[in-house]
Amino acid sequence: MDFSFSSDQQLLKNSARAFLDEHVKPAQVRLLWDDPRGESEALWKEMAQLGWLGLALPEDAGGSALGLVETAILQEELGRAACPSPYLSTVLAAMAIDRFGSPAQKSRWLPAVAGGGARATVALMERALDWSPQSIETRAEERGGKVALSGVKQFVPWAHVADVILVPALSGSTPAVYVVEASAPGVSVTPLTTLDPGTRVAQVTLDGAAVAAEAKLPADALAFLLQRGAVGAAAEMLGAARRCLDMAVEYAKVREQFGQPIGSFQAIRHKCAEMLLEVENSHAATYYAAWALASGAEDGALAASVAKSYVSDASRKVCGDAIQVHGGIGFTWEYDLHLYFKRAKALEPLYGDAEHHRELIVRRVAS
Amino acid sequence: MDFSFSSDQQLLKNSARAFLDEHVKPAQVRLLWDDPRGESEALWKEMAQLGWLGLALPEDAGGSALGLVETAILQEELGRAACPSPYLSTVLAAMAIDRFGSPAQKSRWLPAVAGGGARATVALMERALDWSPQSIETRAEERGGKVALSGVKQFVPWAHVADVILVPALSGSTPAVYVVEASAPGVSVTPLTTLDPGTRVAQVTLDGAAVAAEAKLPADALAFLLQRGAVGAAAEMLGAARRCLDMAVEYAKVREQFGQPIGSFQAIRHKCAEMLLEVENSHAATYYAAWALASGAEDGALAASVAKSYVSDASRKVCGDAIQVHGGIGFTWEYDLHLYFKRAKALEPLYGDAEHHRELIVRRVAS
Amino acid sequence: MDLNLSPEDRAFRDQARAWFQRNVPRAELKTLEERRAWHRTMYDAGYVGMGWPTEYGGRGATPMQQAIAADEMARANAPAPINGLGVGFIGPTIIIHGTPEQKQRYLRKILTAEEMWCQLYSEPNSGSDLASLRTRAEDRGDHFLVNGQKIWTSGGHIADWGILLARSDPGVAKHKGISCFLFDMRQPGVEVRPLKQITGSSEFNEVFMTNARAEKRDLIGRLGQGWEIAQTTLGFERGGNSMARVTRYASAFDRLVDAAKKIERGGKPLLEDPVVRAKLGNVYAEMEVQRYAALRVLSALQKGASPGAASSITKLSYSEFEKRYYELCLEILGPYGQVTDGGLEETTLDVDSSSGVRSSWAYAFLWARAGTIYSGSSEIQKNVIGERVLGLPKEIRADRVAKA
Amino acid sequence: MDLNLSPEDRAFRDQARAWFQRNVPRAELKTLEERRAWHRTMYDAGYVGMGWPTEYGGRGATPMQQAIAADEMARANAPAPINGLGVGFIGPTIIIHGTPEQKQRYLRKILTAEEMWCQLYSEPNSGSDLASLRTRAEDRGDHFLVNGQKIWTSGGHIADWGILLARSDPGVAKHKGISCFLFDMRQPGVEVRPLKQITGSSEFNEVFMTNARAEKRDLIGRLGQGWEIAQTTLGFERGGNSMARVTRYASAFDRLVDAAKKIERGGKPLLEDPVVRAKLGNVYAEMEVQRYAALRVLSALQKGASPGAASSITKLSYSEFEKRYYELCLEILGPYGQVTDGGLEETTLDVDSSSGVRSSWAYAFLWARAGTIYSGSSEIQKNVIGERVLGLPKEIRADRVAKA
Repeated sequence: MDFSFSSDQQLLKNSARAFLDEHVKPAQVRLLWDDPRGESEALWKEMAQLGWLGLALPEDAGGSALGLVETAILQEELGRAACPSPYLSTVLAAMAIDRFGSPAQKSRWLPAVAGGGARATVALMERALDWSPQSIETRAEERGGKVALSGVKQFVPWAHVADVILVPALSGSTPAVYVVEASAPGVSVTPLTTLDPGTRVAQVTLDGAAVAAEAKLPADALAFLLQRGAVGAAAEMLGAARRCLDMAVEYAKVREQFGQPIGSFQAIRHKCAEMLLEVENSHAATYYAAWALASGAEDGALAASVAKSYVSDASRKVCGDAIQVHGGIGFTWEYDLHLYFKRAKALEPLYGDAEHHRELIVRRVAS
Repeated sequence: MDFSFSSDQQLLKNSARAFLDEHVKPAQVRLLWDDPRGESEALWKEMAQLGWLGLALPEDAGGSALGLVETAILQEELGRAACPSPYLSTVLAAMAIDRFGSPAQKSRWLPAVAGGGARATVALMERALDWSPQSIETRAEERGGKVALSGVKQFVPWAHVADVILVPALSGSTPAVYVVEASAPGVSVTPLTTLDPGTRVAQVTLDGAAVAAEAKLPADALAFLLQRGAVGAAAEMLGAARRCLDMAVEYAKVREQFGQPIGSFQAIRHKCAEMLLEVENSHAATYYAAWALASGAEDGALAASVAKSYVSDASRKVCGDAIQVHGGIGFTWEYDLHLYFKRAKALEPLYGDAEHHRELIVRRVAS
Repeated sequence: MDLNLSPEDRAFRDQARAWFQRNVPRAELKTLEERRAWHRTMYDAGYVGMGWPTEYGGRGATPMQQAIAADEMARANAPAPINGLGVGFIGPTIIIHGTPEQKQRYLRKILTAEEMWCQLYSEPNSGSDLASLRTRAEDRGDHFLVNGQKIWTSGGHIADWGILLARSDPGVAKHKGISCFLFDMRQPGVEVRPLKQITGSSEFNEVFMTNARAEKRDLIGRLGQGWEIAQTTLGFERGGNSMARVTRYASAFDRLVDAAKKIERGGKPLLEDPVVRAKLGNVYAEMEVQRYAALRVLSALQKGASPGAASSITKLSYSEFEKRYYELCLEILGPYGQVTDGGLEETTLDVDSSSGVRSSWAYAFLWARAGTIYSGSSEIQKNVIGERVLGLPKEIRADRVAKA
Repeated sequence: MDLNLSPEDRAFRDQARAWFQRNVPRAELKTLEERRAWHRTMYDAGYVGMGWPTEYGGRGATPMQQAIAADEMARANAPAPINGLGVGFIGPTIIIHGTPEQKQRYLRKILTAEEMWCQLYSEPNSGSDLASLRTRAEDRGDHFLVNGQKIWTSGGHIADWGILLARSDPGVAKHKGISCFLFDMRQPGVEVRPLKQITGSSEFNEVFMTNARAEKRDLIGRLGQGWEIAQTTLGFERGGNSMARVTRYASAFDRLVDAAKKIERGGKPLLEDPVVRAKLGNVYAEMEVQRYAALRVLSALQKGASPGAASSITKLSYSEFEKRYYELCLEILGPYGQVTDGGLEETTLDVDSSSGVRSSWAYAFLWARAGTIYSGSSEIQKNVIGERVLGLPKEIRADRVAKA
């Protein structure tokens, strides 16, 4: 039993940290916030070259065949950098295609994702504030060998830059996940402006959008996407929270009031101690879940729900407390703290909110 | 608009405080904890003589015709003393008889209550953890001019010393509140041992217990009892919390660690400040509700639910934090803090728990 | 104890309600001139500077009347008067501490908003520890030469005048060497830069003073009395915001309920979801308690009590509540609560948030983070409550130890 | 990162599970002798003092194996071994700091529970500030004369020996003048009184020492080294309780779910009430996180890391969780959760609560209040975390200021 990272995992973490510290400084994040597209093509290509996009994809698709722990390590670092990027949604969709897709789907999409030639996303929500398969209203109708999709998906991450969108829909009363090319006729994407300009979301309207009948994944892909999306989001929130904690502690060491560093006041030091506790627990929750899903442990799905619900609350608290520790400066746009605060907040309602995951937990443990 | 007590009200408060400080010291409370009956006949008689039992009853019944604010003032002081007494349940039942009862019922019970000759209680719960009229299962069946009650009431406060019990029951599908003499055949009372030996509760079994057909109050009495019970409980919890706060603050002033009074450490002073905030807010909530119900303000029922749900949470926090401020000594039986901690806790689930009152609030404000 | 309004107050409320219903501007006020005009309309009707003594242009209204007017303003969703700091505390400071000439010169134009005012207290390095401020005011005979930097200056960009705290004597203990000035913002040497907040908007400014002047005649009180003046609890505008604040929360609650009716979960409106209901019930209870507590404070003010250190309880209570409140709103609304543009009509906030700005739930959520920091952070309030209300012993602090 | 048990550990777990299933006493152990016999049975099977070096009668087991054994013990609802303090930290203290004679004399009888031990550290006036203790040990040639009072002495009434901290030199700085002794509890001059807690039970004692003796040969370490010895993190019994604690929480959770199936609200079992479900989901998540965090700590211990100040995070985390946990249980169970006698069979706890005592929900709820106080209160833990883990500057404290 070993809860620590292997040397390879630690190396991956260190190199990701070094790369992002150099190339995704807060100033770059701010440029991307103002960018209409919201992400950088150059950065995406670099991620591909670093092997990040194919990290968990098979070697024959140009990937490294690593697992969810490694992906979570990268996601934590991306969260720590508040890096605006469709990384999470793309990797998630690709993992689902890898797991559930046909050989044709895999060869169509996996090398493209691993090589940086394609971005992807998943459309888990509709108008209802719900992530259950029962809430799917989008219809899939057979029309002469093709399938026409009609419905509206809400809050789809990075849909405006996606080449492919995984769309849950009902054929009759049977749910499945359709692999929709974003360029297909009948697909339109309306970006929304939200709290965190580093996490873009959009409304995706499917107006008889045509996909090949075989371009679908089985309904099992739904739970797969929600669980792995939950862990990915938890990892990003963890990264954001750890960054906020680090900033708060550093500030508390140097900022003086009443003739002493504010970190020597119990109100501040105890708050920082509580923040550390939440961050360390979030670390345990996130990586336990990543490991459990990756290794097929029987409590993988449970752990994913635990991680998402716990880290949502913990990261909101930690990032918010970091503002309080900073006082006024933490409330300014120029200071970087809000980049991470907003990132953590933006991920709270994606891939199932805490309430939804708590209900999933109870279904598993209290039947 | 005047939120402060009138001089009469202040006088009542002061004299109640003085009386209880003298006659219901913690040592007396502890004696009553060990007493099988759990309350003192002598104390009850003194309360009658002080006019406490008839405080809100009409003058022709030997009462003072004062209102719910005055009753709440006394209840706060009783909570502050952790006084073991069927005061709340008795006064509550008497107020319902006064409001809804027939002349015969009033003359049978009100002078007896005011004079200290009768104790009363209300049986709001059955096996279900619910206070809605919908949850009543006890049946009232006509049998030759009489009514026979059958059912089991749970957690009835002070039922083992009550002379009369108000029992909600269904006649067909119509609820009413029956006025049951505890000595009637078919009524049996089984005391329970619980967390707070100062708040006795019992199971009341009605096995065809016979009451006169006219010995009932209309169904409206149910909401009346729940609302006024909620405010009374809030007042007691407020008193307990205020006592815990006072003890914590006094202790923090004198207890030294690391060469300084612990109240000079931010961890302790800030905790005390938060406790004061909760106590002051609880005061506002309790007395607003008492006034609103007494004066027939349109938000009386709402305010009662606000008070019970808010003060439940606040008093639990305050009393618990007081233990933490005290450290080890606060965890000992000999130190008096737990008398108040347990009193507040015992009242949480009586007269509707916080969850129930929150649902009542939403029904009123978000239709 | 009687929480009914007196007949006079009820009459006043009806009158105010009717007036605001009739007069509240239909269209959004865009320019400073439009806002100034609305301020002037309210002033003429007697709803600005209500607590000021009549001799200085006020109406000597009771705290209750002030609270009622502010509450009716919130109820009508009326734009706030401008020059709030001027009317709320700078004018009263001049009335209490100012010379006859200062009163003559400044007071009326504060009330009419003919001259706009800002507060020059906070500095980048003196947040909670305001007395450590470093802006200098050197005596140059007929004037003081002012050099330094201020921050969190609300309305600095539109201000004609500011009330300034500056260090006039660096040689004495830190609280003793501070003086208070009325300061011309329209002079060379004063540069005002907008300070953008995490909300994306810029309600505040930074103010840079380089060889600027404060005139001798504009010194308030005595030299070195600045700290004492800044600490005075000022007496005229007290009840004001207490009830109005809760009215604004209640208005947001109504919008929240509307949204909860329109958004579905599990095939039913959120409003029918018991978990959402439990949250709504909880937050509504907390909100009502803020209202009751406000009434209680108002009642004490009405009787002439000085709020003193107990106002720290109020500040702590509402600012911490407000933070929880909008967190909960966003929790209930999920991603709908985070949309700032392009979202569904029915899920936007679109009422005055507590900052008085029409905006989104996300804005209100972010803005609420400021409440526990400005005007004395929650930590400072708890210190004050512990020391001055509960009488707990003073903490051992470096600046006190050093002094001793 | 690999959280699977190694094949050896899995084999050990299966073996332990089988052993406890076979051997756990069917009836409740009532007398000390019955508990001692059960302790001895476990010791003979190798489940007591597992981490002790083999040369002293242990089996040199890894932290993981210790955790597994404790976990299986919790799973089987087995009574805890007695002499926990002796085995857990007094024995190890003797192993590290003791003389050969002390080891020879005391160690084996600790393991076998032939001699019972208690800890004589806390005093009424030295809670968090242990170093301020006042019990005196005066040098009288061949022995020390001991006078003073101790409190929170777990098992004091059945102890044959105690490990004692006492001030042997009142003339030096407070941390320097403390020495550590092995102390005979069965001598004249030692009076043990039960200390009743708010739970109603008396797990602890007060110990009064009047002209009692500590022999010179029973001094541990050097004179004046007592504080250092008491601060040492001891090395043999580390992983022990980490997983077992969560297993006990989980067992209480199962009972909670059972009760929630049987109690109804609104015509349905509580378990179908979405508000209850949300609470259950929340607390289960927190409980699981305690488990993951325990595994992480265990993994570090397994690699030979010293827990050091980071163990403050663990203590803070589980003790605060436990308090919230049983509060929530009582919130869900309402009045059913408060019954200590005469309640419904199906709504009582009746499993080992975290204190290891079979009891009611109310008992577990009350007992949980102790967790954030004993062994360093939550406030002390946060200080340690802030200073030693996060590297925040030391607080300005009276005893430090006085020294400087």
